[in-house]
Amino acid sequence: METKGYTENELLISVASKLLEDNTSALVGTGLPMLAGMLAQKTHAPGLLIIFEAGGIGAQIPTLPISVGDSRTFHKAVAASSMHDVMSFAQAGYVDFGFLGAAQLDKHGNINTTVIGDHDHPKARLPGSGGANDVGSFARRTIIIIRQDKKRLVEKCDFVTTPGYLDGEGARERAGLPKNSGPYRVITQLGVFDFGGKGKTMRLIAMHPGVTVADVEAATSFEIEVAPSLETTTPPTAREIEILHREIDPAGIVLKK
Amino acid sequence: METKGYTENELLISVASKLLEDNTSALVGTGLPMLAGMLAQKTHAPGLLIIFEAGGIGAQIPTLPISVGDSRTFHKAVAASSMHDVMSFAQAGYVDFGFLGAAQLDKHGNINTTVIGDHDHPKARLPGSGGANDVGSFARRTIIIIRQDKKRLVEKCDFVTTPGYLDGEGARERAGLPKNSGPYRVITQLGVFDFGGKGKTMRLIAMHPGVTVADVEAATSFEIEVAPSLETTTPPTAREIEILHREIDPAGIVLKK
Amino acid sequence: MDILEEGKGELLGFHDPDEHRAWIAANKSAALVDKRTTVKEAVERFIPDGSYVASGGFGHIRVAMSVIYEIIRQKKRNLAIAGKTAVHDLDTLIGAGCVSKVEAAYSFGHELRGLSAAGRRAVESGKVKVVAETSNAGYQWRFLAGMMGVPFVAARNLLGTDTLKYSSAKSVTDPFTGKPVTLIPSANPDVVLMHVPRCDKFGNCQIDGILIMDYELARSARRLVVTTEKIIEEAEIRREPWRTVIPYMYVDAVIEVPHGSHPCQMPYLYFFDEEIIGEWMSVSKTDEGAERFFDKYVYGVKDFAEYLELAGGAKKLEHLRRVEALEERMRAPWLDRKKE
Amino acid sequence: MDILEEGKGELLGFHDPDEHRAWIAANKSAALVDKRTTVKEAVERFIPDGSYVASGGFGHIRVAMSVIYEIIRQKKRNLAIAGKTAVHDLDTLIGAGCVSKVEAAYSFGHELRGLSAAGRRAVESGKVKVVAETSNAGYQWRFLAGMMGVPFVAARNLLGTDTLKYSSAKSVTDPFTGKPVTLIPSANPDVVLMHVPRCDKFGNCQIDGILIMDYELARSARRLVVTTEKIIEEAEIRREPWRTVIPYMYVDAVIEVPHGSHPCQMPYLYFFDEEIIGEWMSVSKTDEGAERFFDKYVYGVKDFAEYLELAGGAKKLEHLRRVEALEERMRAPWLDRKKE
Repeated sequence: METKGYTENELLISVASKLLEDNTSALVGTGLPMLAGMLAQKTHAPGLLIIFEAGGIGAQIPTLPISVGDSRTFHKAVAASSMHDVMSFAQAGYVDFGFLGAAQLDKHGNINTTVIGDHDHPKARLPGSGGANDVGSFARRTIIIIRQDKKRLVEKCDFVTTPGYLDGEGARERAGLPKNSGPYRVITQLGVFDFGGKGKTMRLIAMHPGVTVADVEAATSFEIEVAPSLETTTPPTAREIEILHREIDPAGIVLKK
Repeated sequence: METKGYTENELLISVASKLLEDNTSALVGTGLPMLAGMLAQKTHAPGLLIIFEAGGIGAQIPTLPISVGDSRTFHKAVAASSMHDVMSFAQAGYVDFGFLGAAQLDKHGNINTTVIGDHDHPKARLPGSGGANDVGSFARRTIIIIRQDKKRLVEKCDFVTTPGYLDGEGARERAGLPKNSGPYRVITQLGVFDFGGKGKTMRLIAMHPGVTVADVEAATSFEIEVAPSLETTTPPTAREIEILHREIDPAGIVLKK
Repeated sequence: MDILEEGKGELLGFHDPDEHRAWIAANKSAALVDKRTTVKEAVERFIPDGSYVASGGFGHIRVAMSVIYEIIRQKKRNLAIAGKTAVHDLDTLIGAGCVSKVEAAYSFGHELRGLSAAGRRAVESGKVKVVAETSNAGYQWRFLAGMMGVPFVAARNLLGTDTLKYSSAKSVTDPFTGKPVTLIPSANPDVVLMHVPRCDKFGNCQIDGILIMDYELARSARRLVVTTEKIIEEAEIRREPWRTVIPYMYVDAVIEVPHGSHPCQMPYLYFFDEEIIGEWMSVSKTDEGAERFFDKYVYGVKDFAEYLELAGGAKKLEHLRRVEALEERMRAPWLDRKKE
Repeated sequence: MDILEEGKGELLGFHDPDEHRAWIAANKSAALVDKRTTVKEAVERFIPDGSYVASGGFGHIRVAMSVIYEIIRQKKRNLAIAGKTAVHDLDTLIGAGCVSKVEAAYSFGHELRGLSAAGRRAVESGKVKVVAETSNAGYQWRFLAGMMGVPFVAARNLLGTDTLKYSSAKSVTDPFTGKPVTLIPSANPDVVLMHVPRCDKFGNCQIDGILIMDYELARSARRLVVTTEKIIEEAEIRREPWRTVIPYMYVDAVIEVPHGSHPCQMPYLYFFDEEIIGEWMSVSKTDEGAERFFDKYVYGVKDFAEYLELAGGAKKLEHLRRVEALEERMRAPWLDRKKE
């Protein structure tokens, strides 16, 4: 993708950052979400409040943190508090945006980061929920970033670590999860999806430049709905790429591959 | 009582202080309990940890506090924390001694500090539980200090604000209150009671100098059991009285009547 | 998990967590904006008649008295007050006729100083209803649940007593141990009032000394009005972010009010003004006396600064500073009377 | 309040609150005594085989690594570990064969750096069992309930997922709203290990920066072993008592271990030693490699100071101080590899 003047990571970060609205709050992890949040702050959303689950609230992040609890996450913060505080803040409804990654993702936005294969006799053990189940349960709008292929976008997750829309319309509420929460967008290297598909399923709403619907279908295990007016995402600008490399991640912690 | 060389308050404080063991913790309110705790620290129990419900832990109290949250309650403390912290500490079983006052007290040690008469149409409204219900529920051993007469030591409280042994043996546990908690002693101007009476009722175990069993009976609305070996309390020593007036309450906030 | 007992107290300030989340989404913002205003405007804007109000601090300690007096001045009515060791705040609000309901943990008393004449008279005459009883920990944990956005917190107090019967709590069989346990319902007060030693213009607050319930209470509030001894620079907040007890996102109004807790105590800054507290306790024994107190100290002055002048001005404030710093002995009418 | 779902995870560290109270009464004391000891003694005394152990801090931040290495040195076995964003601690303990059970919130990963070879190998081969799943907030609130001495805390996470099915939580119908709610059971770990920037000899601890779960975790512990960068005077603690995050009553052992979190980060003091972390991640791809790591850094040295020498000594420590202070750029093998 280098020939396009931007890398896949730069594209994902740029597209994700544009979803973040000014003067809202975002509970982010390190990695791509962190860069998306920082990029949003430095472009269209200077009033974005970035929060970390371990207690950092509103830091002036000097250099990209490599952990969610790293001292960079509360550098000159408005508050260095605790997980109890931040998770309560989220549960009580103060968090606008959450970010999630996934090893497997199903059409309802349910996520697996726990185990591939059987739980008690796993083919591959993954780290588990971490804060993902909490973010996916509490945040008003969750953005999922995943590199999509047929093994990742699956009909059924081996293990549902984090709730998406469970088995469809109304299922979150029936399960007792907070109202007005749940997956908002999925961003992959191919395009952007919302959950406007039938019964709260993933629906392709935008594709990155040069991608076709057939590309998306070939990288998805389930049938995918396509929005009537399919948009093309705006690629990262030279200015965004400069900000990312000069100001946000000069060491290349995430940007280098 | 001045002729005896000590006042009633000095007697109550001295007797209460002797119940407090060294290297234990006591959750105290202001007033007599505070003086008892401070006197214990300055005599036989230098290692007594005094805790206040509003968050003061292990203060070096410079002068008698007039409120449970007064800055004197956390002056040079080991921690200035919160009610959530202190009440959790107590609920989890870390508090050895609690102190309670009462407007009415029944034979099982149940306490009323809420209302005289009917709750919704009270003859006299009192402050309510405050931390009393919590102390009476959580502390391992609760010491009740009350000026006894027939209107105060009653067959049945108009309102049970704070649990004693409820209706008797095993009732606290049946109600779900923590095991190994509950009233330990009652100290009045006449004597000292434990709860060794039948079915966890008050039993006279000691009388102050010059008091008779008839005096006690005349000041109690219920039938009172008397321990086989009835002791006489040791009156406050001149040294104790000096400490109280010189070091603990020189302004006479509590000691003056 | 059978319900064993249900308190018949009114569920003051309880909101289904989903309803509370919707309210938060519609009314609170993460924007870092200047929230400075006046006490007058804050009371007009955030405290309509009938609000369920909770005061920070404890007893006579760290209370936003300038806001309390302004509520009286604006003749707010039918307030429901969290009687969470509410003392001078509650008593004066009741004395001024602002209150119709109280949930009582500790109310109607002034600790060692004696009982509240105004508060007791209002309850005994039926003018003010105690709609629920609880304990101090009970209230603390109502706000913990409110902060957490959950309907209840489990606890082992209240059990077996009339306090439970008249509370808004329930007891159930705990499915883990099979034993009874209390479920204390959450509270999200309509308005919380706090006085802090310092904060920035956005509302990031530091507090010295014990927090009492204020950590959880601030976070459980729908509207949070903060008065402060001093507004400090944002940079000072960011230099020691672990000192921020209340971050700005919870705060709706910031007002600099020096000595704003008077006649209550501000730890490390000034002691109780026992003379004013004593005056109130004495005159409030009758409705007429209470009215005279308000005529003098509230209606008769244009703002809190003028009130402080009446209360003794700079000389009095210096005395209170010195008492707090253990440099002078306190003066108290109730203590003088003991001498006689 | 019907039970809707019961997780089948093992209830690690759960104690009936009455049983926990009895344990506290028999084993903890309010006495203000000198608790200084050595890491060796603390591990011998407080961490028997089979203990349920939780580490303070988070990921590679503020971890009592000197205690972790000593557990390995003493060849403790069959530990159950709270996988509460447990990273280098858990991974080395598993690699050394000390662990048989994990309750996983975040485990088997090193955040941005990659997955844990040793941890995953042990779980995939069945040598270590993941006996329960939860989330970070789930673990946080297990300790909140443990601190409070109640059997559970209500929450709105886990619902609807396999995480709940494999957790030790239950879901029930909330009697206040009629909606499903999760009950997260309390945890009182047998031993909690923490590294703090400073404390006094009694165990009164201050922490700079975020607390993560440590406020609640320390209070939920049965035994609490604290290592500290520096032991300070009691008077310093008492001068700012609101800075005491953990008061001494919870603490069982105090050991001064400068750089005691290495190779993990200590906020404001030193950065991650990515070279050592990278070395571990690389060699731990085989059991033999892991063994060589322990031969070199644990069995081969007599104490933590000697380990620090091996890791680069004063020069390395100065580098880590400067990186933390933003005066130098970090060195990381995993970052170098990216360049290639």
